[in-house]
Amino acid sequence: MSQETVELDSVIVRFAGDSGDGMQLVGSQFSVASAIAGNDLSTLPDYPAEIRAPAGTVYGVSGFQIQFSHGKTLTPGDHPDTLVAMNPAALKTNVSTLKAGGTIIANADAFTERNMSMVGYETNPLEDGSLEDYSLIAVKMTSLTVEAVKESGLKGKNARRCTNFFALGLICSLYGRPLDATEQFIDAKFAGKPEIQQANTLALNAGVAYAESTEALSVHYQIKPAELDPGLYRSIEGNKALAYGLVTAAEKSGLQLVLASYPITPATSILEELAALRHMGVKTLQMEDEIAGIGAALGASWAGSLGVTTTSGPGVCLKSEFIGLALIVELPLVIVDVQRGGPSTGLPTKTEQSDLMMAMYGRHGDSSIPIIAAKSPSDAFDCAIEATRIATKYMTPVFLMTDGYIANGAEPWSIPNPKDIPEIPVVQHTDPETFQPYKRDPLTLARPWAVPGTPGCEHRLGGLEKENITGDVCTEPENHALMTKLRHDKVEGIARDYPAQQIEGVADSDLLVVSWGSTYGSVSQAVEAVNHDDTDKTVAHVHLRYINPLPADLGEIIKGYKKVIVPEVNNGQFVHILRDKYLVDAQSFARVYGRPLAIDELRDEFISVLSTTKGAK
Amino acid sequence: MSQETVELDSVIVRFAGDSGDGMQLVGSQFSVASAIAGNDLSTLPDYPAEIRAPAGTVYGVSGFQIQFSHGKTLTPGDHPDTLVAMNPAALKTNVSTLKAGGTIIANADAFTERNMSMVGYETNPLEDGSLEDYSLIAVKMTSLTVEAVKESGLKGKNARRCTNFFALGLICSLYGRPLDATEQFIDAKFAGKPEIQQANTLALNAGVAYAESTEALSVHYQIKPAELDPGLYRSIEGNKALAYGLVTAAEKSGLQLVLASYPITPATSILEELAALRHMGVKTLQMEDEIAGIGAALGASWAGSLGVTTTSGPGVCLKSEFIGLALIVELPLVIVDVQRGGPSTGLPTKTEQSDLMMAMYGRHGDSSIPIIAAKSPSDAFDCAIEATRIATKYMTPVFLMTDGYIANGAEPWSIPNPKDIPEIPVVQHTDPETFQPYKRDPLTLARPWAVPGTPGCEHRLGGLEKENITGDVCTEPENHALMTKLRHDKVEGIARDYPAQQIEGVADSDLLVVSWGSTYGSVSQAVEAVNHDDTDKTVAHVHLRYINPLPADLGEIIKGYKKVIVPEVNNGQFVHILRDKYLVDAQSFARVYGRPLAIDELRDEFISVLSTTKGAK
Amino acid sequence: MSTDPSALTRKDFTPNQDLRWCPGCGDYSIHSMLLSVLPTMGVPKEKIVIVSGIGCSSRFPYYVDTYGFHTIHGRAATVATGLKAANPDLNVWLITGDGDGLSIGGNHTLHLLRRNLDINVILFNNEIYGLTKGQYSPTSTKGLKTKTSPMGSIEQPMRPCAYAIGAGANFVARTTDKNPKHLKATLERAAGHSGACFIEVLQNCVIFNDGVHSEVTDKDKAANNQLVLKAGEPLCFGENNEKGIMLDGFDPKVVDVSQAGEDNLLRHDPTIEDIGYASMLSHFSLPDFPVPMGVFRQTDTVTYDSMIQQQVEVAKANRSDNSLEELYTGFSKASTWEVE
Amino acid sequence: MSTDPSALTRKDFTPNQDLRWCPGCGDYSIHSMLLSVLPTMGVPKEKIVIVSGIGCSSRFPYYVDTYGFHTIHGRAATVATGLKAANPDLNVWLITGDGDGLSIGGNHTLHLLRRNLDINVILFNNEIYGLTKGQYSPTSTKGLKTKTSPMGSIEQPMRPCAYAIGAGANFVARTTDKNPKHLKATLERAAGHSGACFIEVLQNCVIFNDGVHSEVTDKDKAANNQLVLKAGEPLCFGENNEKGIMLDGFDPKVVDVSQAGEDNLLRHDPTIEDIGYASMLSHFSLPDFPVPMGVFRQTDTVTYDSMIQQQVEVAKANRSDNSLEELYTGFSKASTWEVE
Ligand SMILES: Cc1ncc(C[n+]2csc(CCOP(=O)(O)OP(=O)(O)O)c2C)c(N)n1
Ligand SMILES: Cc1ncc(C[n+]2csc(CCOP(=O)(O)OP(=O)(O)O)c2C)c(N)n1
Ligand code: SF4
Ligand code: SF4
Ligand SMILES: [Mg+2]
Ligand SMILES: [Mg+2]
Repeated sequence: MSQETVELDSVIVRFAGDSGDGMQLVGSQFSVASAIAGNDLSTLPDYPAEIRAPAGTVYGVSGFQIQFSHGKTLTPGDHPDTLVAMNPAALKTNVSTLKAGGTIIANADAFTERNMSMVGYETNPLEDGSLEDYSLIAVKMTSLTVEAVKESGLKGKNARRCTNFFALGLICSLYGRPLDATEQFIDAKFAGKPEIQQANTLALNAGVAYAESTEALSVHYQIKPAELDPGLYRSIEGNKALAYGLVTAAEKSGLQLVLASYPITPATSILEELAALRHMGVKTLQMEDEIAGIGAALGASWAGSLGVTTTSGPGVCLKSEFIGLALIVELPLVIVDVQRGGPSTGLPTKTEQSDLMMAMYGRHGDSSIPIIAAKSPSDAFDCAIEATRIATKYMTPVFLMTDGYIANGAEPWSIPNPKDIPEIPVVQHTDPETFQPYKRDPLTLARPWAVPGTPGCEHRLGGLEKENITGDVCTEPENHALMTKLRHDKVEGIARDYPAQQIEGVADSDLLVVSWGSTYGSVSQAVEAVNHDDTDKTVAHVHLRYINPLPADLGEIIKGYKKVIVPEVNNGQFVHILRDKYLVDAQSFARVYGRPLAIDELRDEFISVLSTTKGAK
Repeated sequence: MSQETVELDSVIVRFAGDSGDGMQLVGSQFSVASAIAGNDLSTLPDYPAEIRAPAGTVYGVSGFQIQFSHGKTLTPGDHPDTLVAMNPAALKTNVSTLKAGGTIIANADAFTERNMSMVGYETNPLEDGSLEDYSLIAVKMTSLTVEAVKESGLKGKNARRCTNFFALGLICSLYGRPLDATEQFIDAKFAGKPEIQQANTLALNAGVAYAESTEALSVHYQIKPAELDPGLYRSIEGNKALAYGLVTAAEKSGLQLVLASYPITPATSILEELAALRHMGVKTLQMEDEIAGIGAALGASWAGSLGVTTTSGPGVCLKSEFIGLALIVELPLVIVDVQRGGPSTGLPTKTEQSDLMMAMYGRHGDSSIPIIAAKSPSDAFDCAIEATRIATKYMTPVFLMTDGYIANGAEPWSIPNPKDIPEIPVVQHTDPETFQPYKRDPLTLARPWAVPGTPGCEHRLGGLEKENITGDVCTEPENHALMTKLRHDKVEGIARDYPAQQIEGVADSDLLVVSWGSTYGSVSQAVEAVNHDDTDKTVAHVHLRYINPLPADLGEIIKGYKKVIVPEVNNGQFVHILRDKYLVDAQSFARVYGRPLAIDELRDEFISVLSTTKGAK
Repeated sequence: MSTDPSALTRKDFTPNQDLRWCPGCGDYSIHSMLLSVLPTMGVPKEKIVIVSGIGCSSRFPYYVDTYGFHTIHGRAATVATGLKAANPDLNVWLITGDGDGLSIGGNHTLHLLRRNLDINVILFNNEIYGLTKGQYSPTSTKGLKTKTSPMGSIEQPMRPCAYAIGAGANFVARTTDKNPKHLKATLERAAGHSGACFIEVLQNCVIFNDGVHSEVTDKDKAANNQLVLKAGEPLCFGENNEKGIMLDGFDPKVVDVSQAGEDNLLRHDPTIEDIGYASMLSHFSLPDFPVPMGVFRQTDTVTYDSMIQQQVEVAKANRSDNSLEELYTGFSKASTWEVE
Repeated sequence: MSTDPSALTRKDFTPNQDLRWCPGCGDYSIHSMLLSVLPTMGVPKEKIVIVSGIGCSSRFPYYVDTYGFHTIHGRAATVATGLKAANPDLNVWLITGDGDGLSIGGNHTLHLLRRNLDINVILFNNEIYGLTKGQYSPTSTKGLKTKTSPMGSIEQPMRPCAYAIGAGANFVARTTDKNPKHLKATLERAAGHSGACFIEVLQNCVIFNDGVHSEVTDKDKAANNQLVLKAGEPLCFGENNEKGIMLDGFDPKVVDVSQAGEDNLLRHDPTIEDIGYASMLSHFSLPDFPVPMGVFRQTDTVTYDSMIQQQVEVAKANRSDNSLEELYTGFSKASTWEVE
């Protein structure tokens, strides 16, 4: 069959199926293939809350979206070009987000009476014309798979299980992705099970063959490699990058890494990732709850290790009393909050940025704490190192904020050369002569870190207010006032280390957009969209890694704009900090849809604000 | 002996002695006597953190300060007129706060070599002239007491134990306080122990006799009754008033009161107070920790009772995850935070207002919660009722903030007639036909309260996001956005019920002072001091009971002043909320000395700000 | 108006929504048996309340059509305690997992048992964290390889029944999802007991810990690997009850019944006041001992909820000074004064 | 440079600040005995660490001149766990109270014991919350009137040793502040045991619960009311050891030794693997039984801290791909690509 190849700049594909359909696996293999194909990319898995919801239900649909491009790719995109729908529920829940005129590749075998009625389709949408606005390709994937894998000996349910690889093969072929990595993956994963190994490979190739031989798929696509800087790349999710960052920070500071945590979605995989690194000297403690997690991490810090605890919102609540203790005993500690939808148990598998105010203020007493936030999966690597640097240099617990999107989302990562990563100089105090538990470094205001086991530096720590310099328990009013100030000033002083803030977009604009955390991608792209459209409207953009203390130069920047907008995936939080600090009428653009902000919505908002701003002042 | 009687407007007395010296008892009996004498008054106990620190040590000193007056008395005062010092440590730690030329009444018997050297007195301050700026009256209280109680048969240690009543008698006589209530108190307290009863009465009278016969005490004082509104009065501490308010709220709403708490200073006595009220239908559960405290309170609320939990800062940290649950299940709940010095264990026996930001933001997710704050001990009574009204009307947890000063401080309370206290209308839903768990009242946005045991209204609650109206678990993005908004709007709507904010002081001024919580007394008196001094400087003052949501009319008020100052006993917290909300350059006056703000410091600050403001604008 | 409990059937409790556990999960069996027990208790439906924490098991309340509260992780016991103390008239069931009830919630479960609230605690023990996708739990065997213990867990596992007995529980039992009859009978025993009941259910998680209990629960292994406890009967097991348990000093050991003589075997008595016997049973585990199934311990003590209610009633009966007026004066006029 | 442990004396640990417990508090005796044990352990001073929670008892670290951490209420076990796991070389003592360790901290203590960290836990049991001035605690007897239980506590008290055994503790002991010799000997036994030790010390709070243990600890009552446990010896007590403990079936009972015959008495054996025996002891209480004193149970298992250390060492020995470079690629180049 003759095949046409069309070149595209950027494509968004969404895989959707039952929880048991293996969509996450397909998605991540497709990501790897796209990465290897040299595209820039960004992914967003979208799990149901249930482990395995009953087959065919709407709430059991598991999705995986990827955008891969020739150009810079900062988000998984708003509207898929292509939807792979493995069953009616997947179609039903996802079709509305599809781009107008987009492609639907559906597994026709799954459109049984039962499956359709379960989700309320009275007639078969693959046949009743209801999808005529889309380009619909119905493929009997299951039967084709079962047929293809026969030669492996696999039958029935086991044979049907290979359908996801058929879909993967089909879509790889459609977008010209290489298969090698997937084949290697199959070989490694099913190493001990030759039948399954063979069957999955057969299914994969059957999918490719189908795509190459079917009329409806006669147009294939090509997406040229992105112009990434030279180097070795891999695709990486945020939790993995964060784990690698912690290991790197430990090595660069010469400290043993001790992670003490309690599993919680979407933070768990950091613990899992690090648990597999005993051979790199990492100790992970799975504790009985989040309180115990931070307690053990603090104990490890006291022992002279790099103590880290990872969790999500509900877990941070539980850690708050201990964070206060860490602040008053002034030990280094990294607290990672992988945010999810709240309040309460909320939407555990959806992303949100709604823990910021808690990080900032969620403890009793005056208890300021440094907060930094990662902007993308790979940035979590750098932020883990930076958090460690702050924690050890200033002897303080540090909050590192990410979220469900960063945690599970993936993007290409230019693998750094470890030698290029600066050391994190850490000195533990060993000289009894000069030791005073609360004698501070005059510049950083950090107190010395003398760890148990050091002869002659025996001392007592605790949660009661301490006397300046000696660290003895002290209830004197003036001392408490002094210590309150010193603790506060120490944190404020961290801003000295910051680089100058970068203004992206068009600096000379009326509108400044200030963002933090995982909204970076959407906001950047929306800003670019406005700046590159054919109107003369322009937008400036500052994205913050450092939330507390705020950068010293931010005030100057912010005050230079007529309008300031703060987009967040929460009900408006960071905007309060900015308004309080700079007395600027910053406006909140707040959306809590459990997913990254939509670029087009942001762009529209910027344009509409600019329309009302012109001429004002 | 001839005695002169001088009339005074206001007096500040401070009792200080060893933890075992019974100073709290003396202080509270003296308060009762002063109240019965008809004065307005305000008290401040000041405990050490230790239960019974070794005798004679500086850190074992226990103090009790009282101001009693003919005029309005809003604070226990900055500088005592008279210090009763039962030992050298008490003298040492308290003499510096004494008013210039003030009176020291010291127990000379306690100034032994050992006691003096323990606190670093090399010579006897009662004899070495070092106190010559004060009016010093050294009394051999212990020997006089032992002598006086002989007739009761009490000897040795037991006899010496009565010394505090000697001191009380002396000081009562000096200030013309009636003795009846104290005698009744002794009779009741030592009902089963006639010897001790007699001995204490003898000691009390010996103190009186001493004051009446001693040259050095030839001038006695009289303080005319205050011009209080007519009615029945008593002296009341904040924790007791709060407990009474809760019982009243329960009765007025027709609900069973269930308090579930874990002991913590300075909140414990609310639990203790209510534990003694089983006969009024109150159930108190002493739970295993603060998490269990709020969990059980929420369970009780679900059961249809008035669930309340009381704690202090560290306990609030632990409750924060549960507060999120209470917010999403929308059940009424009163959370009392009796603030103390932080962060961490901090200064448990000292007062502070540093939990405000935690109350406001200390939970994950977007989770706005109503917050109200009491301004004085007796106001805690009204606030408990108001908190209950908000909680039940709006189906929401409510924060009620007090602090160590309010908790333990006392003031005269005009005992209300219960009939004058409005009912709190509470309707529990019983009609299965119209029941939908999250169908809201269109005005208040409150959802219905259907309690287990109600036939036909069976439903499920939980921490996962709920579908609007049905309350079913729902992960739909649009629903989550809607529910986030509804929860927020519901809380915002509470401001509709507020009375107009009162501007105290001189409304037409350049400077507005905005205060909240227990600073009311100091700030009012400082404002009055400025307004009534002989300059033309004036100050306006708004004191807030309602912290979240803020009153609708506050913005107008605040924006009408050139300068806004926010005095707080923390490192500056409420000031951030005001700046954020109104974009007004409100300035913080922050002092963390573990005690109420000093009136003179505040006055000086107001004056200095006004001096730089004149002419500005 | 209260509903008529005698007319209740399983249907009355059947939810109008789908059960969302994985196909094959042991939770279905527990659910099914509880649904068959609830209507038979003689309690009006609206007084039956189900409280849970967080975990696969803890989704239970959604699947029973009565009052239900899916609280937060590990804290169900606290909510249940407040609920029951506030209204002792309710019939309360607490559903929890080995993570929810023994890891994060271990202390609350313990204090509920100690205080003896009249609440039935059902702990679904699948020796894994199901909902968070397969990390080892406090009951996982040492050496278990999971995502968080790739080199094998190094933790000594908790024995839930030993823990409950140590906590002072008066009713402690074990059963399994794989034996619905025994499961149901055990739930019925708990339903009939006044006071806190602790029931460990060996439950299979097909996805993350499949077969963890199969040595105990598989049909062909049960006879040899379970010790079914029956009050008054000797501790025997095996296909033909040919094996038994005897004491040697205080050391329990497995003996051949024909050699040792049935009369020398220990006889099951769940009512012994001292906890030694029940604790011994709670320590039995494979391969040295069969795994006991049934009620280990059942002793009677007055419940917390009835006592608090009683204190209120006694206090009310004994004191008539219960008006707000009297409260405000501290029940005495001694410290009040009148301003005219 | 590490200090020489053999040169240590009590003085080396004596703090330069005053002890701030109430005069007459039982804590002084415990403090004094621990100070006499620490220098004898053969451990350099700087490796000895004391961790505590919050409570009167928990002020302990301030009173010992070595590394100390007065953490937060109920959470000392977590800090101690992290400390010891991070550096197994430290010698860690955890000081806690009946409120700190059993009420708010009940779960952490339990998991520390279960995991078998090599840490000595000393629980000061005064059956009251001392620091907060006298509320009943989880170990207070039912009926105790305190500020929060004016009509008497309605809670079934916890038995700390039963709890510890139920939690899986391998070393469980009880002693008292009133018998310094026994106290010291017990601390020494714990110091010598590798693994988690749980020591309940009956402690008198002179201020809020004075004499709570006097039936057990008073000189003239000790002989009749204490059962002093000695390995290998029969369970006897009384002025002349005239009373003993025997089993009737599984029901323990007090017998007259002369009638029952010494050989028929139970013999103390703390090393029995099954927990039945130790649990039985832990349940003994007045007036029916004498209160056991000494080591209830002492069995050996490898410690958590040594195992985690070992996993690290084994993993390091077995895998050489431990560079950051290799980490970054996920230890395989399969999923990487080169951009030129
Ligand atoms: C405060 C908090 N911490 C952690 C979690 C994540 N979490 C949810 S369920 C669970 C463990 C569940 O295990 P188990 O109780 O055994 O239930 P199962 O799923 O096995 O039935 C965890 C760790 C959470 N929801 N909340
Ligand atoms: C989170 C928290 N809750 C409550 C308290 C108050 N508190 C301090 S010590 C204590 C109980 C102490 O009892 P116990 O452990 O028995 O020690 P003891 O004083 O009797 O030695 C309580 C409730 C606290 N400090 N922190
Ligand atoms: S993950 Fe395991 S426990 Fe959870 S529902 Fe599935 S099978 Fe059941
Ligand atoms: S209150 Fe009791 S436990 Fe605390 S120091 Fe005093 S005597 Fe000891
Ligand atoms: Mg489980
Ligand atoms: Mg205690």
